[in-house]
Amino acid sequence: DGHANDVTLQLQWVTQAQFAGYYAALDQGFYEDEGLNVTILPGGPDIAPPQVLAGGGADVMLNWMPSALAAREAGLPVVNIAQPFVSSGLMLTCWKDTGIESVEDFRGKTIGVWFFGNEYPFLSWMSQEGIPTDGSDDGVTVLRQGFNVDPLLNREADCISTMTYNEFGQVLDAGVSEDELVTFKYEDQGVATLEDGMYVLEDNLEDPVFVDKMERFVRASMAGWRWAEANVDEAAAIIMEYDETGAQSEAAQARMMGEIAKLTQGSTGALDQEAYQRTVDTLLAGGSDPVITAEPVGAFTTAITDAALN
Amino acid sequence: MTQDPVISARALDLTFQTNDGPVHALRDVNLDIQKGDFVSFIGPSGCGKTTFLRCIAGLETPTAGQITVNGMSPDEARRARAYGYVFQAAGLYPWRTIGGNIRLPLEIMGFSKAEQRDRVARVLDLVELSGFDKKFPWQLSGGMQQRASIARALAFDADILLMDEPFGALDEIVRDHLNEQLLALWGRTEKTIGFVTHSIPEAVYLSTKIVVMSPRPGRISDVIESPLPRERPLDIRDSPEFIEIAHRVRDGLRAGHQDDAA
Amino acid sequence: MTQDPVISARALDLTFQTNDGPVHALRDVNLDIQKGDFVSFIGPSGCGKTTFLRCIAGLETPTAGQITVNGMSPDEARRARAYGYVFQAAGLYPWRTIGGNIRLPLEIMGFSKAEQRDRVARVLDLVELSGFDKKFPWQLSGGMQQRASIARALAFDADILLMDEPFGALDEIVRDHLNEQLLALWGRTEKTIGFVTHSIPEAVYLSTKIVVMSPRPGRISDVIESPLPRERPLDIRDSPEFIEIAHRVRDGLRAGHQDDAA
Amino acid sequence: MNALRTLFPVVTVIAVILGIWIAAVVPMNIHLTADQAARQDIAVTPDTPAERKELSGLSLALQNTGIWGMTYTLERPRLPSPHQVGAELWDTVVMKNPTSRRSLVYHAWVTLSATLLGFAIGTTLGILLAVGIVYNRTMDKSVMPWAITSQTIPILALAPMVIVMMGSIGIQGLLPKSIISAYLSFFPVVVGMVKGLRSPDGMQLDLLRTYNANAGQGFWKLRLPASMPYLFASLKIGISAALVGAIVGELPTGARAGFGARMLVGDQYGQPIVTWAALFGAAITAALLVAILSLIERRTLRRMGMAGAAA
Amino acid sequence: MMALALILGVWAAGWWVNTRLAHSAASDTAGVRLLIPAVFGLTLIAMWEIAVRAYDISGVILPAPSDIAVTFASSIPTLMADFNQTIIKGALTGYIIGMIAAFGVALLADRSDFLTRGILPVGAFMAALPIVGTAPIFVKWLGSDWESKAAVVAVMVFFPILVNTVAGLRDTSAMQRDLMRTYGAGYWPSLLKLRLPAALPFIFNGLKIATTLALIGAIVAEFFGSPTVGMGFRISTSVGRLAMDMVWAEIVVAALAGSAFYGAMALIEKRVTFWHPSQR
Ligand SMILES: Nc1ncnc2c1ncn2[C@@H]1O[C@H](COP(=O)(O)OP(=O)(O)OP(=O)(O)O)[C@@H](O)[C@H]1O
Ligand SMILES: Nc1ncnc2c1ncn2[C@@H]1O[C@H](COP(=O)(O)OP(=O)(O)OP(=O)(O)O)[C@@H](O)[C@H]1O
Ligand SMILES: Cc1ncc(C[n+]2csc(CCO)c2C)c(N)n1
Ligand SMILES: [Mg+2]
Ligand SMILES: [Mg+2]
Repeated sequence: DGHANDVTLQLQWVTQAQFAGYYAALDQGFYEDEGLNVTILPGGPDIAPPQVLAGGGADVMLNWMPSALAAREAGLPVVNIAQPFVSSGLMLTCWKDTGIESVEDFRGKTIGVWFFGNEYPFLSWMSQEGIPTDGSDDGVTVLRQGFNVDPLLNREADCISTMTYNEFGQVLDAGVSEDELVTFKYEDQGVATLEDGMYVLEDNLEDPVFVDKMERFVRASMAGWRWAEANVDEAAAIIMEYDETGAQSEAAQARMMGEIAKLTQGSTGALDQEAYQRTVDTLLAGGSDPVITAEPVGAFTTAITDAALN
Repeated sequence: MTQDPVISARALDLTFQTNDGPVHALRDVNLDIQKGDFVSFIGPSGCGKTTFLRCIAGLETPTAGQITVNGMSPDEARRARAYGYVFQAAGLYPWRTIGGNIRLPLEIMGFSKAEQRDRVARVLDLVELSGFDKKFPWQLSGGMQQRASIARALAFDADILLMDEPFGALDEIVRDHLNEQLLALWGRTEKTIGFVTHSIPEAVYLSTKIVVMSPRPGRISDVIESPLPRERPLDIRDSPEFIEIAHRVRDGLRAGHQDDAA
Repeated sequence: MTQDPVISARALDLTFQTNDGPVHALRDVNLDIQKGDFVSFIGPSGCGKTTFLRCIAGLETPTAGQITVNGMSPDEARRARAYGYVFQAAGLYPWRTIGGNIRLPLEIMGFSKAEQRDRVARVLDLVELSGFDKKFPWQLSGGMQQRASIARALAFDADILLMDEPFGALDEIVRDHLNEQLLALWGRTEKTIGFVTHSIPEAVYLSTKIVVMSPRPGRISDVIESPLPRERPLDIRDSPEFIEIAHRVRDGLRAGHQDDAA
Repeated sequence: MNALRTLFPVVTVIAVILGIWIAAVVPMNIHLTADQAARQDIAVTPDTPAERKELSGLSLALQNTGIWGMTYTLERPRLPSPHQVGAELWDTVVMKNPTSRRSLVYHAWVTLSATLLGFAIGTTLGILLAVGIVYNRTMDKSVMPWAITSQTIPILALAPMVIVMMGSIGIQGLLPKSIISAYLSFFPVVVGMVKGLRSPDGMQLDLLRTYNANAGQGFWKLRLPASMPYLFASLKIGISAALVGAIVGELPTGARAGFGARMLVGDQYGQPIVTWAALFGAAITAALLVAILSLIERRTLRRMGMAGAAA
Repeated sequence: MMALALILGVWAAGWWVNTRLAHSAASDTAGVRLLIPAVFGLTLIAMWEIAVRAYDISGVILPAPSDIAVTFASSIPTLMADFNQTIIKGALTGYIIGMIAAFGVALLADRSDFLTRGILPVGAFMAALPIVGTAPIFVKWLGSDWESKAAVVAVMVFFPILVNTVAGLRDTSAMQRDLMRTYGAGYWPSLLKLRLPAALPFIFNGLKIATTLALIGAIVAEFFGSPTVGMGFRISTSVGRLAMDMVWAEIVVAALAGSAFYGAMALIEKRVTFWHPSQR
């Protein structure tokens, strides 16, 4: 019946190459081959995937681990079942002419940050560096960044958050050359946190039918990722096909796919425990206002990937 | 006076509260009106004629005293559709044509379509507005609007007609004509009529009973029972009885005005 | 008639376009009014009296013909503030008190505050509304509202007074009183007055010239120059000349009505 | 004839606005243009971005008259020039197959369908509430303050919850968006209709009392006709609100299609011209809807004899 | 089943109390006027509380009113700072700017039929510019702080005030206008003494609708970029953190501020349009 084979996936942003693996699996019939009937729900600026999950609107969500762990502490028991993204694409992009060369130079500067559950990596990082984020003279002034790179281009901010695969490209597209910029990758700063992972509600994992369904889903999704990595241009074309807004450009999506592939490269889908621990440690190190206050218990399971990938 | 009065007011008082203190519109008003009476109210402007008529119709609630209509409260009588009321201003609904305005009470009271048509035509004719059925109120002169509002009140044959200066905006010829028509209607139907006017001859010509009021606070200063017969040709207005009554009314009015000045 | 007329209408025509065809409100109206004339307009309701007054005041534009006021177009005269106008309905502004309504033209014409106060008090007294300065229009009876609107038109001493049934809603005593007052004012000031009324005695008592109109289309059927002296005590109304003129007016009116029926 | 009488003034006003717009493009875009010119080795004064940042758009423009032309053709302008927006509109409205996702007509339809459904729901609800408020004392005293309060709740905050809750009971697609649209449009209708239904004066009400008309008759024969001018005024505000609501509702439903999705995606991917075209598309759609309502209004009021009375 | 019965029971009880209050002799006193909506609100809140508890609704989706109250009480300083940023700086400034602009344009439009015919449709066009589109543009132009929010609000409140003012300035009867004409009154006297007073009931209609728009506008515009303070910022960030109790605490602030703003306008309206039939 439907319950055994229907899967709804909640993305965390609009249809773009960041989610190419899932679209590829759908388009190439990998889900169908597993007997699954998959619906992909695009996200948007106001969609909190954990909330959708809690409301029963989806079976699986994609989320950044800081956000998911925070949700877990807030009382929504979500569990990571697979982690296709192995490295982080998050970085800060700054104007070189502001004199920023190292993290210490952030003091007194204005920095654009995404909120909505995506602010945790930045806050943890700053508190590890001992830089206050309250706008004081020796701290940084935080700007709640919208969905575009205008604050940088307008020089309202000295640095903004960018993803390697999306916003950074847009800064370049705006005519800025790389040597005008300084970038700080979270990965390089040792504060990388795990990004797009698959999460489900803990209770559901007690249902063998659901677990079986998820095994098939993860297997097909990873197949989708492999396919997308190998077929960058075709993957971009598939995204264009599923984009209902009709406003995306194929070139941008192809470039994004290329960058995304670097982040998923080498992932089996299984959560790397070391990376998990690093993420947790980063979040716990948040000083006076840590993102999570205690070492999470049961926040991930490898049971599904173990079953799926063998 | 063996018969029970149709309208009976006892020790009626009415005070309006306004931004600069209370206004005593009616003070200790007592009056009995019998079935078939034609009662005119006359008095200086602001003496409470409209207010009293509104009390009879249950549109205003007295502050003290008692009023009954057909043995009921005015409110109950209103619910029994006892009244046809002509307001001092025409008050036609601007979104309805003249015909539509006259049809309004007929629709509300559930007359058949054919009956509605008949009655509208009849009363339009009565007030000499036959050609104006399809015009909108603002396309009519002031007097024509007032006539339309009279037609509206006549259309549904209520037992009690209350008319607040219905002929004020009409010329003498039309006024004479409508006076005759109204008397004829009254003669035919035994309606009870309350009628506010500023014209002494009109009051005397029409009424079986003339109520003279005086102002601040409004009260009844004289009630004159007319000795004139029910059948009244226009030239009765030259008869000595007529002139005699007119004199008494004028004196009453003048007295009211002197009170006022005092 | 050596002097140039203050108001002069030549071959005036006015047709309203309505949803069911044109209405001829005025047809071929010719009239000269001299400075200091007191002209009454009388005629059946709907014959075009209001329309003609509005043409004089530049509130309505004739479809054909010519009208001049003080040698100017009515529009220019209007801008030169030649008119005081009393409308057929009171038309007081609901957001102003009675005093405020009367003060309105004085404010617009730039009278000093003290002058405003004086004049408001004076005209309120003239129309017997002294205590009602601070009341709002809806707190007054119909007749009182009408008197307030007369006061408003008198307050600023225009050379030409146009009054559309100003005394329609008043009782005889007040009416007589205001008639006298108006005559006195006119005698004092040499104003030119255009006055619509439905009362034949009133027209005869007040006017130097009586214009009888007849309807559909509205036209002038008779112009009667009054032989009465300018000084007129109230009892002049019993004189044979008076009755003679009144007769002529009534005949003219009746003729108009017969036309209409035909 | 009548259409012409409106057209000419509108065209005049639009021309004035266009003039201001065109003049504003230079100072608005001059900083971006100067940055770009500098990258292409065109001399600009002052020659570092940090110094330029200190200057206002106007003074920078006056010092660099040579690059004015470039301000009109930027790919990512701060203020697109009218011809850029016009070209995008032309391209996406006329040149594309209306059923294609690249066509603005397709997106207009997506938004419009949610708008119309929302408007219908909102208007119905608004009128019913207004009638309740006017006729029921308890409702009058208790509901109106809460209807007001409901409008002070930021919908964009509630929208996701509405969507999630409806999603969890299996309702998706048009209805959730329309609910948000209805939520915004019912309020002007309530306010206007309450005022309209209460507009009859004392004498008009008294007349019906003398006929002992029942509540229904009072409604159909007096209050409703008297409220017509108010109803139309609020419907015109309501339909604009409904459109805005439908667009707002598109974001938390996954920004898939419609004007809102175009605006968001245009903004996110640095395509201001796409955003502007969608913005104009939405406003033009609203203007058309308002125009249709005005037409109906004029017809209705004329038939009711009220158009002339007002004139 | 029990819960449903309880909820319906609470509703019935609340309605009964209000009906009694509304028809009581004291129903027009200021106290009862406030009491009735309060009872209505308390009834709704009680039903909400019962429903959340009885059906065990997750706090991540809909928190219980009691939880919201606790959060509200413990976050007063944050809420005050947000209120100050969003309502005082953003909404109020924008409201005043939009209002002045609308009056100005209305007076301009009112001077000639030509301008009215030209400006109104263009104004209607502006009203339909959805906040989702205008907010990012203003943030881009004016930066992330309150200035861009004020601009969004000004644009949002402009049209309702404009339309109502223009309609109001024309809502005079023929006789009222004719009176002015007989005085040969020029533009300003007839504006100040006739058309403006006559327009007041309409103008206040617009001003009242605009109060709620101003609030929504200022809050929603913050979704598109803001400093790290403000009601919109807090709401969107808290949604991301699943802190729905905080979201609702902000909504309570918005509701209180909005109702107070609207109430103040309604009070002024009552004072200055006491003469209008709808106020008598
Ligand atoms: N705005 C208008 N549109 C159409 N017809 C009109 C308009 N105003 C007046 N009329 C018509 O013009 C004719 C003359 O009207 P007018 O108001 O001048 O009459 P009047 O002599 O003042 O009557 P009354 O004594 O009843 O006030 C009437 O037949 C009326 O229906
Ligand atoms: N709604 C009201 N509020 C306050 N005072 C009022 C109200 N209606 C009438 N009055 C006052 O009551 C008194 C009587 O008014 P009413 O209308 O009954 O007089 P009237 O005899 O009909 O006068 P007219 O002949 O001028 O129509 C007047 O002094 C008036 O000012
Ligand atoms: C309101 C809101 N702000 C930021 C994000 C964060 N986010 C998650 S994935 C991604 C990449 C975009 O290319 C971004 C920006 C969000 N989901 N919603
Ligand atoms: Mg009266
Ligand atoms: Mg007239």
